[in-house]
Amino acid sequence: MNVPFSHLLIIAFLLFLMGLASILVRRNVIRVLIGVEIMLNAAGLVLVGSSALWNKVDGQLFAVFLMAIEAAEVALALALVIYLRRRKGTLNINAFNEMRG
Amino acid sequence: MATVVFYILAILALLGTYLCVTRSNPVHAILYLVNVLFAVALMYYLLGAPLVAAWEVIVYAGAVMVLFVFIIMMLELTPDQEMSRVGWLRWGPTVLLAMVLFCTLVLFVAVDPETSRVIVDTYVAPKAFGYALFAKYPLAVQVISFHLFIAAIGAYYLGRGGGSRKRSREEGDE
Amino acid sequence: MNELTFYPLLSLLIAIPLGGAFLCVLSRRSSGLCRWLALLSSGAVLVLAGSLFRLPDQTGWLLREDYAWIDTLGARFTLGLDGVSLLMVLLTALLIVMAVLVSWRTISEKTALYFSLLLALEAGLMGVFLALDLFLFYICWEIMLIPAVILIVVWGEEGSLPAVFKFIFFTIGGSLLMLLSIISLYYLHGEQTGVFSFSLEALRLTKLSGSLELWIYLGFLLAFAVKIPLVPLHIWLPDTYCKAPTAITLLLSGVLAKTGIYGLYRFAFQLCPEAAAKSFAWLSIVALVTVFYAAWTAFGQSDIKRLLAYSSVSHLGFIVFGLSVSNRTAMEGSFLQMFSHGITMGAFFALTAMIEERIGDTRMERLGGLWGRAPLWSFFFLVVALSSLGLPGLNNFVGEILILAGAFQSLPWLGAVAVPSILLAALYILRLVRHVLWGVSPAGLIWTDVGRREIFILVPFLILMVWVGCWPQTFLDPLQQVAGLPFFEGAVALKGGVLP
Amino acid sequence: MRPEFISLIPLLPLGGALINILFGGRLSRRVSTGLAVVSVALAAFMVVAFWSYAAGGGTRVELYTWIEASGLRVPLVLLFDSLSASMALMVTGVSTLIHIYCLGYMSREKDYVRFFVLLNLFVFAMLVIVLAGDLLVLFLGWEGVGFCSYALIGFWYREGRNADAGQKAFVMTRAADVFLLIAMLWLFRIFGTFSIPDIMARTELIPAAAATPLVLLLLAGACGKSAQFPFMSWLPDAMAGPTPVSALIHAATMVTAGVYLLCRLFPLVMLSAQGMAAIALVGILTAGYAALCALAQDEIKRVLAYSTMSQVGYMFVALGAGTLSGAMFHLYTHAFFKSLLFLGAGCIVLLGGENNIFRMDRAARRNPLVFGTFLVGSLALAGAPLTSGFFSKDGILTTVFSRGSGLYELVWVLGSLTAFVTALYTFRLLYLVFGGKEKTRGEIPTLSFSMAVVLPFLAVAALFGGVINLPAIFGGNETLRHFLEGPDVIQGFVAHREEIILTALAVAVFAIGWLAAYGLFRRESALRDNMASRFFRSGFYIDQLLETLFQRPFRTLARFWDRATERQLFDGFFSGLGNMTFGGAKIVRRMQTGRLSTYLGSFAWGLLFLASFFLCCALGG
Repeated sequence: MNVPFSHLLIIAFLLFLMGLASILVRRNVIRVLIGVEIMLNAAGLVLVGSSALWNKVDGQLFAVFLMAIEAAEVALALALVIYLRRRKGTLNINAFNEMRG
Repeated sequence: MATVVFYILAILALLGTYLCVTRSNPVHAILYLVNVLFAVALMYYLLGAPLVAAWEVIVYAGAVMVLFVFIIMMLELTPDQEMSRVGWLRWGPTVLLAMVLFCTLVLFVAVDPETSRVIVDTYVAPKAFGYALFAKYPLAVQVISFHLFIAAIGAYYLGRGGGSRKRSREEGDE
Repeated sequence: MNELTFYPLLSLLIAIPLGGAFLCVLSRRSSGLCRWLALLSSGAVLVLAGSLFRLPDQTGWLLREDYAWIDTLGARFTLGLDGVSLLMVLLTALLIVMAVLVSWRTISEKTALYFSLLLALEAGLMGVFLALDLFLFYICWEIMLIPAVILIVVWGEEGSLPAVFKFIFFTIGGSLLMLLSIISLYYLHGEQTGVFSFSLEALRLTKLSGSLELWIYLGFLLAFAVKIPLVPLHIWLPDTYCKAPTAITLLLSGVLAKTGIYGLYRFAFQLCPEAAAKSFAWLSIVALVTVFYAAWTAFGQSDIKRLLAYSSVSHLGFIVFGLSVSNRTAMEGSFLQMFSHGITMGAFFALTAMIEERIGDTRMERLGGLWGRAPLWSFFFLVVALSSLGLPGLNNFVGEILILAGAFQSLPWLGAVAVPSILLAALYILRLVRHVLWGVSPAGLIWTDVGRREIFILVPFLILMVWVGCWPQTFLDPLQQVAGLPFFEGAVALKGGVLP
Repeated sequence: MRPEFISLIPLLPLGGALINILFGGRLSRRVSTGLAVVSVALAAFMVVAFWSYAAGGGTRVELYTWIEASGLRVPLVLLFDSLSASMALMVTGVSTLIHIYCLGYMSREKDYVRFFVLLNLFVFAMLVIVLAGDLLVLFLGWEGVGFCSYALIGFWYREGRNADAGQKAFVMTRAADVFLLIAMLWLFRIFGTFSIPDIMARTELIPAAAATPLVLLLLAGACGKSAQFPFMSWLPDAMAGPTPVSALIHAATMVTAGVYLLCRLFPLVMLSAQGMAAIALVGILTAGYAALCALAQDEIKRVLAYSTMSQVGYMFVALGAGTLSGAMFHLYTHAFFKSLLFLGAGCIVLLGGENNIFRMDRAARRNPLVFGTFLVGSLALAGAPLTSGFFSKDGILTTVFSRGSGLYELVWVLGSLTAFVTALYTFRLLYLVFGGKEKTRGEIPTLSFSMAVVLPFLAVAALFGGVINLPAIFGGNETLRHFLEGPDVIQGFVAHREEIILTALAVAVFAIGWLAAYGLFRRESALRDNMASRFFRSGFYIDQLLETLFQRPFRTLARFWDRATERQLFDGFFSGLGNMTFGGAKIVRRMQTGRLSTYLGSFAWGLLFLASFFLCCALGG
């Protein structure tokens, strides 16, 4: 395989960017969560890539940690989505403003 | 050969992500995302991380995405058409951020010779991976497992309707 | 040292009220039991404090205790008793007993909490007056605040919250500055010697550059000036005094204000002697402004509590004046005056509490002609008023004359300026007496003379007033050799010379 | 007897007061009042018994150390010398008589315990002043009499006016005490002690520049208690108290405390010629002022009050002229005839049913005892030849004349004029009280025995009191002067012929005064209200002046401090701070929309900011 690390960075960057756009632009909670998933994947890609670049196992380990934490997050987040949907009957994130100052 | 496959996968991933973000139907979006995840998993494999790749497929594509689909189906989400009404305040940072990040990236790539180094073929055997995981980061493993445990309890509590009891009480108060 | 030092008497002074507070909480079911528990434990402290009366030895300390505490910080549990702290400890013990008696009947809700907080307050006060370790001192200083605030908020008059906010704002603001000073001293000392310690004796040896010493001194000074309080830091005081339950006002004015003066002398002056000596001129002027301004403002009040609050400020300013003229006589006068002022104000607020108990109000226009209604009560009131305006033969005169005589030795002009304060005191006190005792009672005033419990409160005050007024030696002798005073001898350089 | 027992002289009245405070309510009226009288009488007896101790330099008795701090020691020390012994004898003697008088006067009063307690306390405090061997001990008595007079003037406290009068007396004397205290502290600074004998023995330590201010400060202090200019206006108001109180406090004893103080410190006073001139000036101004005011009063007690002020002014003149014995002589004679006059006035008011001399019933003239004794007192006051007042007043004027210099000549002229006015107002009082028509009124109350019995004693003293210091031209040998051994400074010498002329002049002044009064006041109709009489009656509007100059601004400022500085400035400043915080919070809380998208957006903005910052850093570096 003959891929410069910079290319990998660019790919991860583009993924991250699209995830970010999804978060900022979408109002549906599910879509926001999907954006988060994409961003996390971009991060994982860089981690694994750097692990390969420097020939160290740590990057991969962190990618796994990332995955585990992310799984936990999704579990909780989706449970919350159900809960919120039940409460407000909508998934529009702007409907949830109980924390208004 | 591997290089070509890698680039194809990269393009697939980017394309899939773009479609995932832009499609208005959430089910479609999820399906595109599954594609992306597969592509990324293969990229992991090519980068010498077979174990991570396997888990990517199992955990992400297998578990998380199924969960998403399940939720979307359960809540009967309809396609949303709110993309057009998005103001600059929300697009603005995205675009600007993209530009700044891009500049940073370019600068980084230009300045640091390390980035232009080619990724050589590496391979981390599952055994070595496991040794490293449990010998070097035992505390992190502990913490993360605890984290998962608590998340499970939380999800159980919320899913069982712990919140709804509270809600009914609040309504009763009103 | 004698055999008594074998027992940890000073720690007991702190431990007994704490134990009493704990027992009060345990027996919260029976409010009567709580009252008696509070009375017993505070009485035990009083007996213990009285038994500490003796003459100082060569070191100036009557008693000293030192235990290991938090080694990693270098903080130790060091307590020391010298003549000044002896008077303050005695005063605290006495006034807490009086506060318990004063609130015997007025507190009917949450009795256990009330009395245990009162005892906790006593423990904090004892700690402040005994601590020789700055860490311990600071802890006690803050602990003292918590029961006081809760007592005011829960049992105070309606609308006490803004007053309490003011109180907290000022006090915390001041004590944070003090904390800053303490910490910087701690670090400087640690850097210089390699030994990190909060001990007063150790920190006194810290070498400080002039401006640094001044800043550290200012931190202490502000904290204590708020507590005393000196004008213009007194804004929290009138409202707090008015809204607090009267038993607490008694303590606020009788003891809590003294913690400021005590801290000034024990910590601020001794830790930063040079800065203190430099500040004396300003401090004495501020103190005099306090004396006159507060007395004058007191004259314009129509509420007894408010009037007494300002009067207290005025008298406290006079005590600070005595400390800041850098003369040994005046200083001993100040220490004695701290004690006398506590007695007078304690008695005054005890009498005010009786007014409040009877008519639920302390406005002067609600009163009048009480001599005809309640001669005994009026007699006590008159004597306390006379003591407050400095009639010779009663307690306040002795301290005042010592302060004035000392002030005349070192700063004659300032001393002469201070003298008219006796006239101002007479003005507002006589106005108070005129409105309360003389004239005709307003229609519908129902008033019963003092009962047995109230006589039991007032008679000790009366005895002490005459005692201090006629035989002040009992209280002056322990002050003859006060610990850690040598720096003052150098500061009295202005001695000699005559007015032109 | 051991000299320590001298302390019993003040302690006896104190003991009487304490017993009455503690048990007065439980004892029967007879026992409790008897105790009060007996304790004072015993004190008088003790003075006589200890008389021999006063000889020579006197006896100094130290009871115990009152205050001892570093650099200051105040023993409770009594000084029993000729000056204090004679003064103590006068105080206790007159007080005993007045106490006896009070038995009758207060026989209807329910609150008699308080009255006698205060009376006893007053005698105690007065004796402390007299016997004090230390300035602080003197101050103890000084403030003590101040308090007692406050409480006694306002004895009938239900009347707001009385309470106010007491308060006024206390406050004005205390204002003067400020100066006294400063003087005392100054002396302490110089000598390192408050002891009177020690200070008097070493007056040369006082720097020349300090002498005059010190004397002036002492003078101001003395003026307060003695009701001299400018602290005089409390005395007429003080007549609100019971009449025997006026007799005791405001005639015989307390108002003379200022004179006594200056006598006690006379060696010090002598150091400053300017100071003495000031004393004489203050004395003569007050004497003249008060005599003029007495001319227009319409209450018998106020006439007597102003006359007291005037006579005390004479004592100040005597001190200013440098004759201690003259001042003390006049002090004693004045004590006799003025207490007689006040006690007589008490009887007259009781018989006449009214304090106002125009409206009162003239029933008193049918009571020969009251009439005769009051006449004797008035004659002594007016300076009728051969009465005690004649000798003492004439002695003072002669001494003043002998000083010779310009200022003292002026004082002498004014003094003689004042003597004329004194005779004038005294006879005015006599004519108005005993002359004129008698209104028929029902039953006239009878005087109780204890009231009547003291009058003759005092009358005898007032009439023949002159013998204690009879001048040489009348065949006397100035006993009092020799007894006091005072350091008199009579510089000039009065020739025998001049002295006779002066005496004759004094007689003439008295006679002219009488004749003028006869012409003016024999008929009531001669007394019409005009501007001058209003001016005099109001005491030259001094009260209004004080009100405008001091009291009103003081009250206004007190209110200003309370309302403006306290509540608006200080409180306003801090509530302003609070409001600012709240206002700021109101603005800032709008940022918390509660919407996730806002948070995410701001998160992105933050990220943007950080990233651009680092980018710039990287580009710059």
